[in-house]
Amino acid sequence: MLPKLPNVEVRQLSSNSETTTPVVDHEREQMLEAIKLSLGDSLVDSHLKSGDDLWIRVRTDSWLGSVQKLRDQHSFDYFGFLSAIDWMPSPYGRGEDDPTEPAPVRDTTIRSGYAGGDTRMQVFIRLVNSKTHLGITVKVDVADSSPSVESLITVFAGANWHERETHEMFGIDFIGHNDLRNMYLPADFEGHPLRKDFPLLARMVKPWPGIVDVEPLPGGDEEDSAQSENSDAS
Amino acid sequence: MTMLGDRQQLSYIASQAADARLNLELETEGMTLNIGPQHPATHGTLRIIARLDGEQVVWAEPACGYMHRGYEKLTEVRTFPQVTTLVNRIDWLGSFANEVPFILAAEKLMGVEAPTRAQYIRTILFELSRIANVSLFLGDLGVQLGAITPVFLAFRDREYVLNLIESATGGRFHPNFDRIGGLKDDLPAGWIDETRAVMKKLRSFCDQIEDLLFGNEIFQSRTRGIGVIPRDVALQYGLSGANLRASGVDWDLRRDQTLPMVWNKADWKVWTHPDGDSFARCWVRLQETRESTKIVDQLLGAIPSGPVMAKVPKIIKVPEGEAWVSTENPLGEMGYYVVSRGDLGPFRVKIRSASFNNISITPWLLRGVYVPDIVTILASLYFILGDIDR
Amino acid sequence: MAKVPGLVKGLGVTLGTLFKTTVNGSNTVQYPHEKETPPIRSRGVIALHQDNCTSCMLCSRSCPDWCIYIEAHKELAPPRREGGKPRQVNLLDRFDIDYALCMYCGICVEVCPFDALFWSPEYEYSEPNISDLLHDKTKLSEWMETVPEAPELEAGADKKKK
Amino acid sequence: MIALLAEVPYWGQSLLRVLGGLVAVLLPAGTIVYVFLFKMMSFMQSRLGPMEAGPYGSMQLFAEVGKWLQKEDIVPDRADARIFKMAPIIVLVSTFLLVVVVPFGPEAWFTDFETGVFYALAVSSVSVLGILIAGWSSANKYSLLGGLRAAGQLIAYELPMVLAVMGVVIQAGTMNLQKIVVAQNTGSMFGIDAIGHPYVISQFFGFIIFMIAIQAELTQAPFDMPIAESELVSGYMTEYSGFRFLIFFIGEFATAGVFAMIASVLFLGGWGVPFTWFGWTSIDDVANWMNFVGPLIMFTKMMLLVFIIMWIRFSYPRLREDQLQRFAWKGLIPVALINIMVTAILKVVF
Repeated sequence: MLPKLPNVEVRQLSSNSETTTPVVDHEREQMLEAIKLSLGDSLVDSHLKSGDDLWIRVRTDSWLGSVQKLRDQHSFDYFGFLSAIDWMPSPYGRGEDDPTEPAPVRDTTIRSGYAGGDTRMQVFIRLVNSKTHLGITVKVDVADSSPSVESLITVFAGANWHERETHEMFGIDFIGHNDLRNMYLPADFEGHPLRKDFPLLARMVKPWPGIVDVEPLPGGDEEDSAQSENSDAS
Repeated sequence: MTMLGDRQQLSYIASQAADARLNLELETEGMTLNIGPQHPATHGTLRIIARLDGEQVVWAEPACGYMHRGYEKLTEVRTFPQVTTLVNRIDWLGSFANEVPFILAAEKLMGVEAPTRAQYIRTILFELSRIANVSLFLGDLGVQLGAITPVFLAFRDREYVLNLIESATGGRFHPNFDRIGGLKDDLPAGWIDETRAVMKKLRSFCDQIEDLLFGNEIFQSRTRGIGVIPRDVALQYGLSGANLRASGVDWDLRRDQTLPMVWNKADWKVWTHPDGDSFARCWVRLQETRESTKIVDQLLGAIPSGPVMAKVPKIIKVPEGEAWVSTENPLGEMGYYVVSRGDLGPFRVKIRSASFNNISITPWLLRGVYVPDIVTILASLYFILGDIDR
Repeated sequence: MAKVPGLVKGLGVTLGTLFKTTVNGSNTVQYPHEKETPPIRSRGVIALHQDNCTSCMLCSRSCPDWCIYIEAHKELAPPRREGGKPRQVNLLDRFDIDYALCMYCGICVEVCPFDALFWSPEYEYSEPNISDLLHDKTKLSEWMETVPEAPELEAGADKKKK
Repeated sequence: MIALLAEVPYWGQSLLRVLGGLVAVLLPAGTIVYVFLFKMMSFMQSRLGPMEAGPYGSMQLFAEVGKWLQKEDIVPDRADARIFKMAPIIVLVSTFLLVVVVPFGPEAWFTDFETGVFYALAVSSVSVLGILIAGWSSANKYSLLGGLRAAGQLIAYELPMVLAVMGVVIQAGTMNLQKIVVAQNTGSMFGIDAIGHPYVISQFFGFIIFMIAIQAELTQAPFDMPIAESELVSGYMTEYSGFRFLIFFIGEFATAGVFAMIASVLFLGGWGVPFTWFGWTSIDDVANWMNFVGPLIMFTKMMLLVFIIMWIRFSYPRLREDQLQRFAWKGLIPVALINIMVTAILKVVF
């Protein structure tokens, strides 16, 4: 019994696949058209990667309604996950700075991903149509000042724990969810660990062993040692 | 459909109300039973707080987080090759299967595809880790229900599979064998024949477990009709894997998704069960293990020759983009939402682990069952603590 | 199949295993008295071949757990050829692997460009004290004796790259 | 034994009886633990079991006892200390009380009690008391649940046990265990007296019910809900450690041995072999050496029955508490009642 695959032309990827032939993804395109039609104003932006995936972004105030429509009208009835993303690059890098030197200044300009975004943080969910097995990633902006968005627990009961986790990790409020207790951390924990400006202590308490380099000759180093060139990890 | 969300939402209030009701109507006092975090039934450190009326659960809620290791944060300070060794440890019983979706997501972003031989070996190892994982489940199921022998049989036969994984990858539990663009190494000589022999043993193990447990009338009476999850609830909570298929949803990501893996080269069957109860979940897993041995057997004979590694640069920088790849892991749908910024490491990795969703249904499911059924239901939902807490 | 009740079948399985164990022996190994040989590729402990190490720091920098500590200094060595300029070499002062932190991922062994690190399948080096798990370069070099040859590859494999 | 010890003064007799009782309880218990719990279970699970202490681990039990005796005797803060400490002893005492009426040979018995069956069934429920107070006094919710389960279960299975024994009593026409043994070994079936008349054949349903009931009385799987390690950690034993746990542990297996002895007396002909083999016709003809061989025969029969009990224990999952009750009240008791009826009718007819 050979598996039935969705009607998508398989992307031909080779190891150096600069010349990928663009495939037409009729199913997802139709899906996107239908979603555009039914969501109307609520849909802010969308991004379609042929043969791969579909991203849409909806307006914050119509978050709950849009997801409800996606479930009821487009039969995205399977709840994959809900999470958030902080688009601000971490000011700490990978924690590999030399503690004896002044901390390097890193570019922390916020740059959003697929389907755009206007705020630092975005909440996104993954929904799948259980019949066609096509999925969609729905994003929504959350305001920087008071990050909050409507809760989805009335649409997908499974969102409960995901929203609790997201609340704990990003400090995003879910309006209508009255049980946003911490799942992992102690109740009196301060800070939101998955925000990029939350330092990872494990990488702060000791210096990176890779900082040290081979000690040069006492008389000065005339020739650059070829070996220490390999310090590529930044 | 009723507002299940509301029902679960109000669980705490309901428990209070239930107390009041008990006190008023029956003049009895409820009892709060704390199961875990250290308890024989919670294979890991899951804590369940249950409110009991006699032996009946009025309200129960799992409290997790005793094993939260913050992998999503840790991935942000690691380079792409360093992540695989971390994600190995999410579902520690089927660890190879954890690597695959992450590597596939990274490959997708880079536009690289592993050579066919690597795809075959990946798929075989993936299925082996499923067998290793689920065979332990089948044994553990016995322990949860009071039968002590199955777990030893499971440990006995899982050892063969772990030996195979170790001799191929070098790691018994944490293979770290996947690389972006292929595999670390090829298989050692003689491995294929060994695997065939082991698959035979595993099939007879499945028969033994079926005779010892599944056919047992006591086992059936303990599991049939216990913890029924209807189809629409299963979808709402995002259950996956055998839990979803046991509720009658014919959905297997191995079959219903195009990935550079070779499951479609083998002839196998996706088992579903209409009942949605504990027995169905266990039974689907048993059948899955059998199918996995079949897949492995078929793929072993079809491994093409060639390299196992595509051409990738030595220092891997993944182009900017977002990718979501999920695979049908032993526990269910395991996926990674990888966001890259063209850096050495991922910008953000959302780990969608199966057990987190699977176990989030328990407050809904545990209402009104008996204390022994808590154990049955948890065992049949099958979670790995590392997979819940990540 | 429906003829034999499951209760009886279950008894048959345990009794069968009882006989099998009596006749064929058990599947367990009486550990301190007999030992299983781990597969060649087993990642047991990392061995250091000091002569090959150029203290390039690659392993230390690619370690996800930051558990490799290297210190080295440069020295002038006599030239290779007669009359040449004296060479600059890196001399290893310290090469420690903290096995209390190590995740046994093998990235260091892989990135090593000079074949100085190897996996050995030895596994019996547990210590009552956690600080004793920090193996220094002498101890790491001792493991070199236990490093096996790489295994033959399965039919159809490309010839080995490295 | 009375005849053998006639010359010994009373205090000496008493001492010997106590020693005999200890041997009769502890020796089977130790053997059962080693042979079945350590070795048979391990072999059924493809492993060897303890191998280090003594040849083939035969001294393991002594090592374990030594370990337990060394452990601190912990009493939880909020436990009812005096009762908590008493509970295991009550459980073990009930075993000793039980062994008193078991005949081991034509003259090797502790007491030749005319209503032995009645007495045995009565004292077997004393252990319930111990278990219940252990569960209650531990001040632990798991223990409480375990104790309550145990009480419910032991009471529920007391009844089928009594009813199953009724059939034997009707058939033998006596409540004296010694006379039941003699009746089985001197009887004949359909005129053939080669194997005597062990009641396991004529009282087959009674035997099955009795075995199921003692499986439940002993809280062995599939009836081990009071202990239920995957649900209740260890039920009523959760808070016990050291030698108090040891007493529970010994009590469990000693009771298994004694119950198996009673079952072999009631259904398998006890210490005897069919008397016709040696041309005996009544208890008075039985040769004196039977007082020494009898216990061995008894022991063999006991081991056979314990093997079945343990075999089932190692193979089956656990029932749920409500299923167990349903099984007792709706399954076993009606069958046992019918069994009694049929036995009584047949007894009257023939």
